[in-house]
Amino acid sequence: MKNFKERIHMKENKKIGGVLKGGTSEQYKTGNWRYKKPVWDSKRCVQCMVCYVYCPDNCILLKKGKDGKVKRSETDLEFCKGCGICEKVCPVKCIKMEDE
Amino acid sequence: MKNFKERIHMKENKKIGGVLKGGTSEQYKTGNWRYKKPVWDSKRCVQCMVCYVYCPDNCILLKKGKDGKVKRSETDLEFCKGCGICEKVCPVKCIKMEDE
Amino acid sequence: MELKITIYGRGGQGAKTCAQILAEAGMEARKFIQAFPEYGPERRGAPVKAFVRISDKQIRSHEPIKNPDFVIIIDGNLANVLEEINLYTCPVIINTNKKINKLKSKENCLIDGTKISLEEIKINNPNIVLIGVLLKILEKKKINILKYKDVEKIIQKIFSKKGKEHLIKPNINCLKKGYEKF
Amino acid sequence: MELKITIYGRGGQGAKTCAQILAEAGMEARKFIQAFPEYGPERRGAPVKAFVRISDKQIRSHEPIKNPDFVIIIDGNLANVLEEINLYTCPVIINTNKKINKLKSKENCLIDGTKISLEEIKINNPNIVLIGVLLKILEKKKINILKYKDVEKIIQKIFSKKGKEHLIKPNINCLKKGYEKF
Amino acid sequence: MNYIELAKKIDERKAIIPGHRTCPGCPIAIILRIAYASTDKKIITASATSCAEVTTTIYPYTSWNEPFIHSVFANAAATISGVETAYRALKKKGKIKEDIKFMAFAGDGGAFDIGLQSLSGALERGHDFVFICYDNEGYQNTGAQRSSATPYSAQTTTTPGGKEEYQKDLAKIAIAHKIPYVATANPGNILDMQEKFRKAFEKKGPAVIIVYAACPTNMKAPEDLTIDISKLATETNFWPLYEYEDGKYKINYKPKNKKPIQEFLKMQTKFKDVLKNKEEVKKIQKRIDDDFEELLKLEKAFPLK
Amino acid sequence: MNYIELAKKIDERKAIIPGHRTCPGCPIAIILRIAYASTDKKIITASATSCAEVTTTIYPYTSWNEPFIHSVFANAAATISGVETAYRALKKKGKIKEDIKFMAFAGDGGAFDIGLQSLSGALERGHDFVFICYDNEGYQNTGAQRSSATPYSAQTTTTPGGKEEYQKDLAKIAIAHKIPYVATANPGNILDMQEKFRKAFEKKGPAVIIVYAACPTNMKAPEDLTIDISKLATETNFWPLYEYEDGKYKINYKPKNKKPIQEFLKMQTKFKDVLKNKEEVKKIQKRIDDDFEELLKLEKAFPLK
Amino acid sequence: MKLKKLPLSGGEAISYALKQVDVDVFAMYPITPQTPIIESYSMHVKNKEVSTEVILVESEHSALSTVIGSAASGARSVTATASQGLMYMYELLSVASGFRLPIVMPVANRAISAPINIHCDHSDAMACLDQGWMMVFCENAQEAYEMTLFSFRLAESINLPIMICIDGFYTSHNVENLEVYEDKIVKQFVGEYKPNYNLLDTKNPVSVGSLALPNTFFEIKIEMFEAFLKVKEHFLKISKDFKKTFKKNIKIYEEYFTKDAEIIIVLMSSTAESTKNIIDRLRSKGKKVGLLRPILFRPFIYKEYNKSLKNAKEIIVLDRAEGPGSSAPLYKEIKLSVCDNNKKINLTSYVFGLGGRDLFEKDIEELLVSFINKKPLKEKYLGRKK
Amino acid sequence: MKLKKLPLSGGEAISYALKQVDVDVFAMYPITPQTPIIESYSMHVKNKEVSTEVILVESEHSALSTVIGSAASGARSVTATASQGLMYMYELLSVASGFRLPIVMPVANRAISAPINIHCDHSDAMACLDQGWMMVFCENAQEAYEMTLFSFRLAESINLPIMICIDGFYTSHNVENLEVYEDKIVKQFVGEYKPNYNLLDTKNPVSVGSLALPNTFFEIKIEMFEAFLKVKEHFLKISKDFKKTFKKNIKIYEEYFTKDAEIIIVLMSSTAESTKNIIDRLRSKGKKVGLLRPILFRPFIYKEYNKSLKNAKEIIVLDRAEGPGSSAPLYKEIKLSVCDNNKKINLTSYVFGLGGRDLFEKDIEELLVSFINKKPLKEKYLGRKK
Ligand SMILES: Cc1ncc(C[n+]2csc(CCOP(=O)(O)OP(=O)(O)O)c2C)c(N)n1
Ligand SMILES: Cc1ncc(C[n+]2csc(CCOP(=O)(O)OP(=O)(O)O)c2C)c(N)n1
Ligand code: SF4
Ligand code: SF4
Ligand code: SF4
Ligand code: SF4
Ligand code: SF4
Ligand code: SF4
Ligand SMILES: [Mg+2]
Ligand SMILES: [Mg+2]
Repeated sequence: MKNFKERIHMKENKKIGGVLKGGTSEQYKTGNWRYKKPVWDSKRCVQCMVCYVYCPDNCILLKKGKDGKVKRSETDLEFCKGCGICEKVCPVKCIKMEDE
Repeated sequence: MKNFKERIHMKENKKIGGVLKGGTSEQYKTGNWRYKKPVWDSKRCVQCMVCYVYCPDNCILLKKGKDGKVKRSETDLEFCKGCGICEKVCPVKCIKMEDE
Repeated sequence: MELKITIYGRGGQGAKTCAQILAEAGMEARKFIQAFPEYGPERRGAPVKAFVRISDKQIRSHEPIKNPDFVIIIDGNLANVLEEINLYTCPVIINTNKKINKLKSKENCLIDGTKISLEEIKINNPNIVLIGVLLKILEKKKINILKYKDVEKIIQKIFSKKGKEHLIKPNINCLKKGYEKF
Repeated sequence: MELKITIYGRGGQGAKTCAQILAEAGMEARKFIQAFPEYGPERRGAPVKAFVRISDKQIRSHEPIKNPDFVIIIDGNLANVLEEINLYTCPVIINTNKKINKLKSKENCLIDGTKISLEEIKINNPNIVLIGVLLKILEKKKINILKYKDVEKIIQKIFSKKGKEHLIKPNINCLKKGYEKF
Repeated sequence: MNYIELAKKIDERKAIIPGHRTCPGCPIAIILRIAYASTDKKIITASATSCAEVTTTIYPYTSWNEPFIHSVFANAAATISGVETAYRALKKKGKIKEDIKFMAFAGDGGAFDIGLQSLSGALERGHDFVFICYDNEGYQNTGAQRSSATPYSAQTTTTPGGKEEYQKDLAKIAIAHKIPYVATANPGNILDMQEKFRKAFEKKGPAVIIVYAACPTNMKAPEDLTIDISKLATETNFWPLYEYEDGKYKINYKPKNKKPIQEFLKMQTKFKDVLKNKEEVKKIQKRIDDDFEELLKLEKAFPLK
Repeated sequence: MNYIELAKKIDERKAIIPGHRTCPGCPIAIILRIAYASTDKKIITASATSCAEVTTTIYPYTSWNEPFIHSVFANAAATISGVETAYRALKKKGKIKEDIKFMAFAGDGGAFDIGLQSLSGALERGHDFVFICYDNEGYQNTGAQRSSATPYSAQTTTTPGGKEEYQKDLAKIAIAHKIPYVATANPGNILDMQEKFRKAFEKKGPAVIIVYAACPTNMKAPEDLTIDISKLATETNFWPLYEYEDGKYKINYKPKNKKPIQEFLKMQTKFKDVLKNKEEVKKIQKRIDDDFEELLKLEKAFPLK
Repeated sequence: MKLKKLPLSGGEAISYALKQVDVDVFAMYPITPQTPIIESYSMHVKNKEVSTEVILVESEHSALSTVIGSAASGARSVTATASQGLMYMYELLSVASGFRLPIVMPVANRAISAPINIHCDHSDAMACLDQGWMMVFCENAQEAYEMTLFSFRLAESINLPIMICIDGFYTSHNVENLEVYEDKIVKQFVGEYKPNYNLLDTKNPVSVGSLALPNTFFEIKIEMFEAFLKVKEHFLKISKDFKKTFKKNIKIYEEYFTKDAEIIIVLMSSTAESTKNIIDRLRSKGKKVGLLRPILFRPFIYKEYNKSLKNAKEIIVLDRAEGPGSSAPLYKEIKLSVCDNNKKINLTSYVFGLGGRDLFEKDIEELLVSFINKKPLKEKYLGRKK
Repeated sequence: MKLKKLPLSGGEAISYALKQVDVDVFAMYPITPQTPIIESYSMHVKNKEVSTEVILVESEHSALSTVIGSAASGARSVTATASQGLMYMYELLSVASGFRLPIVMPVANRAISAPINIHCDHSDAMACLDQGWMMVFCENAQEAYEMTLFSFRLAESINLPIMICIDGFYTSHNVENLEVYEDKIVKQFVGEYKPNYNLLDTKNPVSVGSLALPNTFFEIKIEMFEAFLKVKEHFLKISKDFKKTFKKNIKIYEEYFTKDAEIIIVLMSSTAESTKNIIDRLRSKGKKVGLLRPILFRPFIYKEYNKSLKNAKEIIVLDRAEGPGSSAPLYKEIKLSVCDNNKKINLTSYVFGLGGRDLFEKDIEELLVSFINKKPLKEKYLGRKK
């Protein structure tokens, strides 16, 4: 996610017609909507990526492992709304929702 | 047809909202649209009523015969537009379109 | 000089095309022209009108013609039921093979354009015949705002544009027959 | 006398209902009232606001409240991110079990309404607890524009109307616990 | 019902009177009279803007001898929804005793295109009405422009080079709404058509009937051929007759000697260009055959006994 | 494609970025990301007014990282028609080289109801685009009112007594348009859904996909159950997964142990009243079984191999 | 007469009035901020407090279409909308008035797209000024409630449809303590609907919605235009009746300290109510300021406005809508009202609050004070951010 | 520059101009009397005279919707309509202007329902005055042709959509001898369309049509409103360029013997052209009468009108539309133009020709003469039958 954010050059929005430059909403953080946060047990994680695919807020961060393979890494708590879907879909139940 | 026309009492049209009393268009004659007129040979007519059912302008007049049965009678040339459908559909070809 | 023509016909009979031919011929003669139909929700068979103005000066009027210089009636049956027919004192050109009642004008030209067109173009389209008649009357009256040659040219143009070159000759024959009739 | 209350919550937490209860209680006391939410396209979870005015006189103002007499914050996490929180010098009532930064007001009432509501009504709905706190503060300040009895009555009314009589008791317990906490 | 009974019905009812201004040979009034002759109850009709409307209600004359309303182009089904709902409301209040039927009437434009949404909405809500669409294959009232019902390859004033898409299948769309009754009809088979109208008015809930309407003006065909062309439409399977009743299908007519599509196309000036192209004609024939094949399969899978 | 590949695709593309304001647990963004991950071409999207739209483009922020347009509620399909046509026009003129894909995105309201006509028109004209409708069973953006997609008996703010009509079947309506591709999908089966999006974008011409969208806010269900409920929708045959491709049908999933509909209904507060009525529940179960039966017959009659 | 006090929002207040009338047909299509009206009415239906048939249509075009159909069938018919909904049903507006149907349509005013915005301004209603509808703008829930009751009588007596406008959110969602009248007396006041024509009367069939050619169209329209000339008279008559029944005044416009005012501010709806606080405050300081609040906007009763404005020195008109390439609609009407006077009055046009931008009382005060100090604010768009 | 003369109706003239521009996208939906435009353009397409992509939509709502989509994609985009069609697409009008898209839309003015009528009046266009569109009213085919060419430059320079109004039938169907310019020079004059933003530019993705909350909406709208203030300047600049290229003037309004006129008649479109004949006739009799014909109606350039009217004693305003419950739209604008003068000018409002009722030149003469004789006609509705 982080590197992605950097990729976006925040030019001035064109005002005409209220038209926006694409892809800017990461300036609006939704992390504070959360009551509960997902806590990920990286050890038990089997890197199946189900949580990634299902996270509505795209908060499962990926990184390239040493083997060149893409791996699930941290959860982006700047945006995570704490819905708990990742917990439910994880096949090995290595995510737990905990109180903030 | 004729008796029908009498049946309609021509009250004043309500003007409000351009609303019309129903069933008044027989005051507008379309007979003069015609180039050709249908000529009916009553002798050959088998009284099948196909022409009645198909005439777009409802110009085949009916009358009650002595036997109480409804019979095709004259053609209402006040409205007949001379389309020639009756000629085409008559199974015994007893209607002929002729120049006006 | 402004020439005003009213054309009566029925939906589908080509009153509008007739007006257009006259106007275009006027243009050939470098006149100012105007041609417009009077519209209603009328269908094939229902009475319609079209108007033509041909003038030396720019035409600024947009009103329907109330006092035409010529009237053309494409449909004889129609002539008998038109209420305003007996108002016209101008020449009235009518396609008919019957007598017409109520004509007030003294310069009426009755011609069986239907017959001619059936002979020439095989369909009932007497417009060009009637235009022929009009041309003759104009000539007689020494009104040279519309020329025979120009109408011929327009006929040629119109049918070539539609890809119906084979119809040029017969239509020009119609024109001629109308023209020569009076 | 006009009492102005601003309520902060998240979509789905019932800030609007909370405002409505207060307003209705005001009506019981024959006051003039006003209760309105600040709307956006926000969803469950997104920050929302609601306003209440209770007054002896007819309320003609339709603007959002800028200087409330009391602030209620249904969600402690929210309190920590609200920018305007440090502007308020009036009493601020917050449902939380943690510390809250940036509070400027000296009359802050922090209470774990979530816990109480979970105990009493088995769901996380701390609104009534917070109202209880408000009532106590009002009493201490000798503001009798809102009465404990009236709030009780409204709670009764609302839950009967919904056909949820079994929730009346637990909610009144919440109110009481909030009221008795300070 | 036979022709004689039908004639009597029409004559008794006199719902659509002469003096309307459809073109000579126009099938619209024929269709309407049959509709009115298909129930004994009074019918209130809402019409979309169309040839049917503008030719029958020219102020101060109207050809409608039973209650009629026209509001705009897109809303025949919505308008009749309102009328039918008023009826239910006032009946509930005891202000009305009579049993009344409701009909919406629209051309293909007012049904396939701009009126589709209001039709779909009314079907879904389940109002008790019969929607009749007469399909004359284009916007005839405004001068023969393309509609989504215009057949593939037909020339119109907005597709002078021939339409590039196949026509929308409104009957199938109506069927997809799982309403009690849907049928295609053709004045070329007027007794079949009448029977369908009768069924439609009898069903509780919405019914849709799409009627082939050969428009001589659009086809630039002689006015007396309206019915002959209509018959050809069904004889070539261009316009198959079928009904869908409570989830089941029935093809009402399977031509023994199906005629080739050319016979139908060549009657109509709008197909003159495509007729020059043999490949194209084959393609059209194939589509017609495939569509009929599909119908047969549907009938087999969901037979109406 | 498997989850890992899918995750990579999504991550590479980053078409829908965080910071949008859907409710926690909302499936909309999930569906959108999968759609964008289903083609390598850029996608231009036109959206109808809806939850999807108002939560993702709050000035001055937008979550759309590829070209996006929203104009009004009713016109997603018409808007994309215009965009796609501009593309063809400018491509013809050599002003554009790139291959681009086009998508319209609408809720059930913007597809089943107010947007149906523009959808139907675009399908008939045959624009090359994919129309995705996420069906959350009502007008959620305005506070959970009834739409024609709202299931029978569901309580909404305009049908507090429960909806009296069965839901409209948009997939069947789309199929009636004889377009190249129609499918139902469900994020509960995300790989199946992705495959359908892929097919849809590959087809030349219009494709329609109706996606089940469990809206926790509407259901008053816990936010973490979105996917569980979605799965139940298909396990109970409430939301069968099937596709229609060039005239043929395929049911993608036939539950071995079909679950009773109660299991699905009881997860959602909006069904709480109907659940008290056994007869009604039976009726619902029967309708679901009948509908599935119909699908099986269609598959049999028009099998997609 | 017994009064009941209820905590209701403006939307619910209108719904309550409709419930008391027990309208025959109500076509609903949701749009923010009209939803409180239809949602609360749906509860009335569920609770069997009414016998209304509700039609849950698939769009606003159909909402007004169905209601035209039902009104032409002699049923008292209602629909409600806002913003895009009003725009989407636009085609039907002049059909409803052309048919002379007394349809009642509450509108919770909201900005129109683009950009999309769900908050209050008057652009939606102001787009409909010439469509043959009567229009009223209410300042709060109480007035909206009363006006709804009143509107049935007015609409049915003059055979014109009426739009009842309230400010979106500010009024539609604002809960007030509403005084409601007894059901029985309301029913008596409103009376039975006696339609001019009725599709359901199959014995006297009518054709509604004919095609009028150039020879007949004009006169049919003129008949409708001239109905507007009689609205004032009917309004006042029914208002008298209302007063007799409910002891309340229904007004064409409201004057607030205008008599001797040197500076008069003209504005409508909820903002006008807020402004009264400022007028009070400035009056208490001896400033001769006043407020004029138009309520009946169509027809616009120019003469009356001139009467109350002609002695002012400065008139400040606040519009919650703009006329791009022209001027703001209320401003235009006010200017036209006074411009035939011999004495010159200064008029200044301001536009505020588009898309729900709050205009605070202090902003209004500042504006008025700027005129008191003879240094009128230069910025036309009040609340504009630079 | 070579000129060609062609016999074309107003509708065909517009179509001819569009053909010369070779617009990228044309969305068509038929409605009388707009049909000559789309039908003749369809022939241009068939004959491969253009490379335009035509979209034959299923309704006008979709017509304007598709064109908004295509214009936002950087394509020069056109649709044409009239009457009910304009009403049916109404919702999109303020979206097109809100998006600042330079869409060109010819409108063949026609009455609006109910009753339905297919003939000319201006009620359709007059319903759209505040939707953020520029609007021009042309008197004949020639002007419509030139204005169409001109409008692309104007619209694209100011980023606003424009409606080109012609009288239905009177102009749309009236064949005139039209002077057309050479294709090449037209292309040069119109130039390339350089959009502000472009959906098809996938490398710079934009989001068009965002939701603007109360904190941002107002300023976005103001930006659009203020664009209207610059239209005059742009108009005149492009007009100069037009003159240079084509030796023709494109005017904001036309004055015809107004300089010393004591009586000025103000009216628009084809009727204004006819009226010139009457002015000539009366002038030849020494009567000081003049004609003012507004062309650019949105924005309305009040000051200029005041300049040409302020010395008149009587102003007669003829509207082909009415404002029920208010006054006629052109009359309002003219009154607002002159009412700040110190000198009093009498203004009289007449409404004529609704639903295609013919107003003959003799009627106009009679009207003018009634003013010359100081006995102005009392009947407001000219041509009304009693
Ligand atoms: C909103 C709107 N758009 C366009 C029109 C113009 N119009 C009136 S009737 C018609 C064509 C009707 O076509 P269809 O429904 O097929 O009936 P038909 O005339 O062919 O019988 C059109 C385009 C209109 N009245 N309203
Ligand atoms: C013409 C019009 N009518 C009504 C609305 C109000 N409105 C906006 S979104 C919406 C509901 C959308 O429902 P749906 O398409 O199902 O999407 P959802 O919000 O459920 O995701 C409504 C009614 C509108 N914007 N425009
Ligand atoms: S809790 Fe929800 S938002 Fe947070 S990471 Fe898990 S799935 Fe994503
Ligand atoms: S779903 Fe569970 S196992 Fe799979 S990647 Fe996510 S955390 Fe790891
Ligand atoms: S010619 Fe046509 S209109 Fe005349 S009677 Fe025969 S069918 Fe009827
Ligand atoms: S169709 Fe022929 S045989 Fe039959 S009733 Fe008519 S005229 Fe007689
Ligand atoms: S154009 Fe065709 S459908 Fe219309 S009235 Fe004429 S024949 Fe009938
Ligand atoms: S209401 Fe439902 S669909 Fe809308 S954003 Fe919330 S969860 Fe998603
Ligand atoms: Mg048609
Ligand atoms: Mg939805």
